[in-house]
Amino acid sequence: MVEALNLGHHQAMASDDRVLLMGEDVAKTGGVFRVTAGLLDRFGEERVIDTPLAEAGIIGSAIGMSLYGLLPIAEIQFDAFVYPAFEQIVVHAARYAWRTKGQVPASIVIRIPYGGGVRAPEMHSDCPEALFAHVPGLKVVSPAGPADARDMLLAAILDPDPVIFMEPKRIYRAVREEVPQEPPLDIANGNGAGGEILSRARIARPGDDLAIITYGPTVPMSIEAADQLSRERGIEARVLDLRSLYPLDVAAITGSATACGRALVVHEAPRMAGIGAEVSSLIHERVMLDLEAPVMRVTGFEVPFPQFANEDDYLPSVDRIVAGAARVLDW
Amino acid sequence: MVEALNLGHHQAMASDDRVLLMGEDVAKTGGVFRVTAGLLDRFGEERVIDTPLAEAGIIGSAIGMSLYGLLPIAEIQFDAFVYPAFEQIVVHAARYAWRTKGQVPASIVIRIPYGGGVRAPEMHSDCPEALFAHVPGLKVVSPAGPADARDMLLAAILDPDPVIFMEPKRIYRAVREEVPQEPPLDIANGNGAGGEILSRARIARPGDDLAIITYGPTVPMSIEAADQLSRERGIEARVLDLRSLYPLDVAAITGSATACGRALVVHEAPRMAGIGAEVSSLIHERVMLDLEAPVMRVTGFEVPFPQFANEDDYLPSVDRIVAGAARVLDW
Amino acid sequence: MNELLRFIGDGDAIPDKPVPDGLDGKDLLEIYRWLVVLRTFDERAVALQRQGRLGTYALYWGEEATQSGPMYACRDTDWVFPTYRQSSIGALRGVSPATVLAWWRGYGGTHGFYNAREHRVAPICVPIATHLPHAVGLAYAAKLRRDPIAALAWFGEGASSEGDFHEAMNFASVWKVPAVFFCVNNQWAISTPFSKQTATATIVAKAAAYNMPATLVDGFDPIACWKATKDALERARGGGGPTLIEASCYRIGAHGTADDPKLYRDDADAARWRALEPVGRTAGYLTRLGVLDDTKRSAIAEEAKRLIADAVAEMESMDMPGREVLFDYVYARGRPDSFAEGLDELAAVRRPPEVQPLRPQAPPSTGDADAPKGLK
Amino acid sequence: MNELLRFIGDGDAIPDKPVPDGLDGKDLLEIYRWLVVLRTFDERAVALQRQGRLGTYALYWGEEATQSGPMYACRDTDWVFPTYRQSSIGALRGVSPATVLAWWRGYGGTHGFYNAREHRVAPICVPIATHLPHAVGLAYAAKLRRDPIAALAWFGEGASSEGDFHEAMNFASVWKVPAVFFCVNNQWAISTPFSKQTATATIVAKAAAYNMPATLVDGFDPIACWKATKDALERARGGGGPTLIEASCYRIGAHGTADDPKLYRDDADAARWRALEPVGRTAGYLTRLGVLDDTKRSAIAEEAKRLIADAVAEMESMDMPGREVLFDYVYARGRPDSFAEGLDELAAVRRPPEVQPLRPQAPPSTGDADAPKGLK
Ligand SMILES: Cc1ncc(C[n+]2csc(CCOP(=O)(O)OP(=O)(O)O)c2C)c(N)n1
Ligand SMILES: Cc1ncc(C[n+]2csc(CCOP(=O)(O)OP(=O)(O)O)c2C)c(N)n1
Ligand SMILES: [Mg+2]
Ligand SMILES: [Mg+2]
Repeated sequence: MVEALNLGHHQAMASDDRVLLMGEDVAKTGGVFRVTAGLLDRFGEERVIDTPLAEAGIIGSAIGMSLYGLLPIAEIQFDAFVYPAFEQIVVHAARYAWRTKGQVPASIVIRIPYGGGVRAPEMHSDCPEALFAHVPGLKVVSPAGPADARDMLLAAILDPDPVIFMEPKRIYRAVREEVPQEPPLDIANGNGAGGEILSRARIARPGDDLAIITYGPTVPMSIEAADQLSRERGIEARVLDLRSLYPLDVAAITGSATACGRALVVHEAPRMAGIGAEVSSLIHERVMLDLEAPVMRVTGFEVPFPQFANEDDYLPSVDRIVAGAARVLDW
Repeated sequence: MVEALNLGHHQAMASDDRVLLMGEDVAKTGGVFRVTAGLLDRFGEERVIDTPLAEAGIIGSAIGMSLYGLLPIAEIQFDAFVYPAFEQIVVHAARYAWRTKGQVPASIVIRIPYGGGVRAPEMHSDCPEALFAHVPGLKVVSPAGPADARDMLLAAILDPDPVIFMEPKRIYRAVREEVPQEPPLDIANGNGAGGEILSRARIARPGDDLAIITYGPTVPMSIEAADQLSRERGIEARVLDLRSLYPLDVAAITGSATACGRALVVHEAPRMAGIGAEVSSLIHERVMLDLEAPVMRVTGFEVPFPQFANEDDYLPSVDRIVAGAARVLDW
Repeated sequence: MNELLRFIGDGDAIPDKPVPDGLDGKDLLEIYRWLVVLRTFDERAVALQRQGRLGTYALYWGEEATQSGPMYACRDTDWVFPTYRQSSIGALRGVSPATVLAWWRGYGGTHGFYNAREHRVAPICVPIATHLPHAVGLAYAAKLRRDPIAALAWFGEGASSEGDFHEAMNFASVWKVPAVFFCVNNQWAISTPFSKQTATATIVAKAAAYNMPATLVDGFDPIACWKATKDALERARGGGGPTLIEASCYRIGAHGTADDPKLYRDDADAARWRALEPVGRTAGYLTRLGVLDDTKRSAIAEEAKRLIADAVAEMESMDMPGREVLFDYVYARGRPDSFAEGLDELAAVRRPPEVQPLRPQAPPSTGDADAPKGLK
Repeated sequence: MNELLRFIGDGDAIPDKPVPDGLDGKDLLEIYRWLVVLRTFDERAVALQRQGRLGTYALYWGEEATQSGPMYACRDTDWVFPTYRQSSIGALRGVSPATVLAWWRGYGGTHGFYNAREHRVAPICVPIATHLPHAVGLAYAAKLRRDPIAALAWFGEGASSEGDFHEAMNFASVWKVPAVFFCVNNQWAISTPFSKQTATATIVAKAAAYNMPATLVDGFDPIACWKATKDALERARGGGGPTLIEASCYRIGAHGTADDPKLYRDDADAARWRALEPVGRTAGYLTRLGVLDDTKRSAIAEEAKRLIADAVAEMESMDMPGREVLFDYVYARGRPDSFAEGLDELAAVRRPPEVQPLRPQAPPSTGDADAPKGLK
């Protein structure tokens, strides 16, 4: 996924000179994860900026750039370091369109590597997506594989609204996939077809016995769990990759729940008032009669992300997903 | 409720000299809502502090004071101004106990007047409680009336963990109630009985036909709606006032849902991944078979809190609650 | 140490200085006219609030020079970033004053907001200091584009305590962007005096932390405010980087219409400072210069009254926004499914009668631009 | 402008200065011993990381003087606030170095954390600059209690860009609290050089924004670091308020074990600075003073090796924390219902085999305290 994101950055910056990248250590080193490698050499330091160490300053100045017509991509180095920029994101990025009669949205992309699974030190493994999804005015998306990552990045840049672009660290190097060189979207001409890929869920694995609804870092292991359920119980679970966490693709969610009659939501963030709570509520509210069991959740626990020696105890695992599926199937 | 909170501050500060109050304009004026009136004169400016205008500085230094053994109460002037302190709250206040083997929790109370209904300008009417409830390590509470406000404030001060104390602005002057002078808790002796009032929901109106589960600003109008349902439909709705938003009183929630067979969650914050989503999910997961209809939600919309001329369109109203109840009752 | 820049005397102990280069009689009259327009707006807004026709309003009585002077120093292509305390400044840039009044009346959407790009006026900023990084980013973008424009942002001395102020100043100086930070040091942040806000004697002292040039001016003197801003904007547009300006003055009125300064300060101070307020003082200076006379003065006052009276009438003629305004403009493109559901939910219930918060009344009697009767 | 405070020469072009008042031979040896202990810990930690027995580790090779000197200036009752770059500083205050190693090994709970109050050492702070307001609040509390203690907080020059730095400095100076802000200016924030961090030539220049005294010292000289801190702490405890100290040095090694400086800087610079590194330089100074000789030097080195070897052994003997550690210590009192459910959910599945991330191996060969072989 790192290479796919890198390709996306190159393509976006090459096709539209309004696109600009800023963040801590994104230019000279190409980012701590090398996602932005090669951009400085190609596009110069006016458009590829190693900023001072200040996240509110980064997001705030990105908003100002967008006000002048640029399309900044702002990288937050790690999940837990987005918090100092929280005010800029929720009071300004989220409300600029609203405060200008829809005419001057904050057209910024905030890229955030997030989640655990890479044995990182304290404060480098948070999943803050629900915090942003709860705040009106933002779009929140997370790709689960390389091709989606590139295409969704381009779509996010094209999208006039502020997009919180959550990159699962765990998938950066884990998942490999061919990414077509040709970008699907034409940035410079404002080709808006990208809205679909940003907002529509995708069936990552077909099945009609159980819907496993998930996104980002937990997509690969949900597929693994589905495969195991197939092998061990002959159950075919559909894995629905949400892609967009706000807005949610309600039709795809309720459609999958109805088609399967049973649903499990999986995510890495804490359970309390997480994305899973919303998905579960939506399904019950709308299609409870189609269900043969309540929707259950397999999520991170309601505790701080542990020190990394214990992170595998915290993270939803294939086993926990299979066990969660059993709770729904055997209910 | 303003007087009750004021009384609570006076009692806490008089009974324990570790208690200290800090915030913007809390001392000399007694706070923009007069909640802290009279404290400066009585306890002096070392313990009643008008701080510089910087919310991260306020919460961060409150954490440091607690490290030294004080019990600071930090006031945030209005809901939307807590965001600059978000990092201090979620990475430090929430994790201090965890990072010190449970031995040095951040024993602070963060008071936040919140919500709409008082015709305030932009950014003065947010309901950010779900953001804090989602973050592990915090306690999040909200009183709905004067007596609870005083008692819960004392309990929050006694509680060794960081407590986000959400004060519904709308109830500040609207709800009147006798508050016994005698405080129920003895701060100086660390009387911990207060844990109950901080964490246990309360039945604000009895009934067995429908559970209206709510908290803070929407409690009074939920009671009104219940009264209307009784008059108009002969339905007796129980109003469950959660008091604590994290942790949730799961037994009281599922118990009420089971007792009534139907439940409606009401809050003012946006619906997406709000407290209502969690409550709804918990009920379906645990007691779906006891339900005669899915749990529904009446909440703020997924839009920025409107300019105040339209705030009554945004806020859950008695009519909207009654209509929501009908969706559950007539399902 | 920075010396206080000042041109306008008080006709008594403080001597007049000659008009600086770059301003002729027409300019002086226009700067004065803007003072009067701003004052008229402010007094009328206070009156409207008292009549229940606006919500809480943040008056700026006495701070007109910190707005008229800097605005006059701007080119039309420069961007400005006001706070709630400069709410009506957009009116000097083509934003309808009725829109600003509507904002204070609690109207959103097309009533109370405007297109920031059309006027090069950022939306009125309520959360303290948070607009300063925006000015920096915008200035960066202009520099990247090689456009000879600058960004001018106002803030209070209280705002200097916020982290966003620091981050903006630091970014601006590291990036050397064309931005001017204009601090209105009115000595108070609600009830908090300057001495509890910072340990420095001035705000300009903070420029050293960013290796940034700084100027201290008399905030009741529009010509001093003009001069400092003009020089800073020129340096900025020419590639010379950012500047910090501190306009030293005093918040003569309350923080806002809901605030009662008697709770925390001595009114005698305000009364003393009032002697230096800009409208009368500038009128005196221009009169001594022979640029202004009674006829011109009352013509300017009359014109301002008409302008604001028209704005009030326009604001009052606006329909109460419908319920759908809640869902308007949240996104530039596309609406989440939940918005349609929200509209449906609303359509199913009666609109609460109390939704009309402020009753339109007969138009108030017109105010007097020079007399500070809106305040005490 | 601030002049650079320095006592220790390089035995060549830079002359020695006499030992300042307040330090006798015993003190000098102890400061040196601390340097060696810190160096030994650091090199061993790097070696352990290379062997897969620790996670990513933030080395501080060369910055020992900024830790040993200030720590020696503290009284035991003063509080200290380290960042990840001073992770092992608690070892000079009774925190077990095994605990610190365990923290880097990814252990939490009783293995990797300690009781901050017991040692007056705040937890190691990872989010940049966020601990600075804590030091201010703690100092305020001590002042309120009339306790003659002070708070000492480290931070990097990169941290000076964050809003929290600014807010902490401002609160400290307004409240005049007994706090000392010790900036280790190692010229780099990961790949970002000082010149992209601020427009000032120094960090001490920023003290003017807070009307705070400031001292610039040679960050490779533990005696200079001691002296500046000692004076600042005394002023602080005596009611004289906060101080900013800038220790000018250079990050000779990588930012952390996952970082490759070749991507962004010229190794020759680091090599040049290395000539001034504190351990060898202090040894030379003490030898020239006649305080240190080869016997003492190797005894100190041996003792440090033993200490750290014991710590490594202790760390390796720790059991892998159980799954319940996830739910430990989140709250000081009471556990939400969901914790019991979480434990149940875990109990129902096999523990993932990969949960043991770092395999204990045979103890590594012991390092050499003086030779910087842990780095290149
Ligand atoms: C982040 C934030 N915190 C608190 C407030 C509440 N508040 C509104 S105005 C004000 C005082 C501002 O003082 P100053 O910056 O000096 O500007 P002035 O009001 O004097 O123009 C405060 C605390 C706010 N609007 N935003
Ligand atoms: C709030 C926050 N943002 C980003 C980071 C990632 N990060 C870790 S260290 C570092 C550089 C710090 O530089 P400096 O303050 O000079 O300290 P040094 O590492 O040189 O000791 C960065 C950006 C972080 N830990 N916290
Ligand atoms: Mg002010
Ligand atoms: Mg550094």
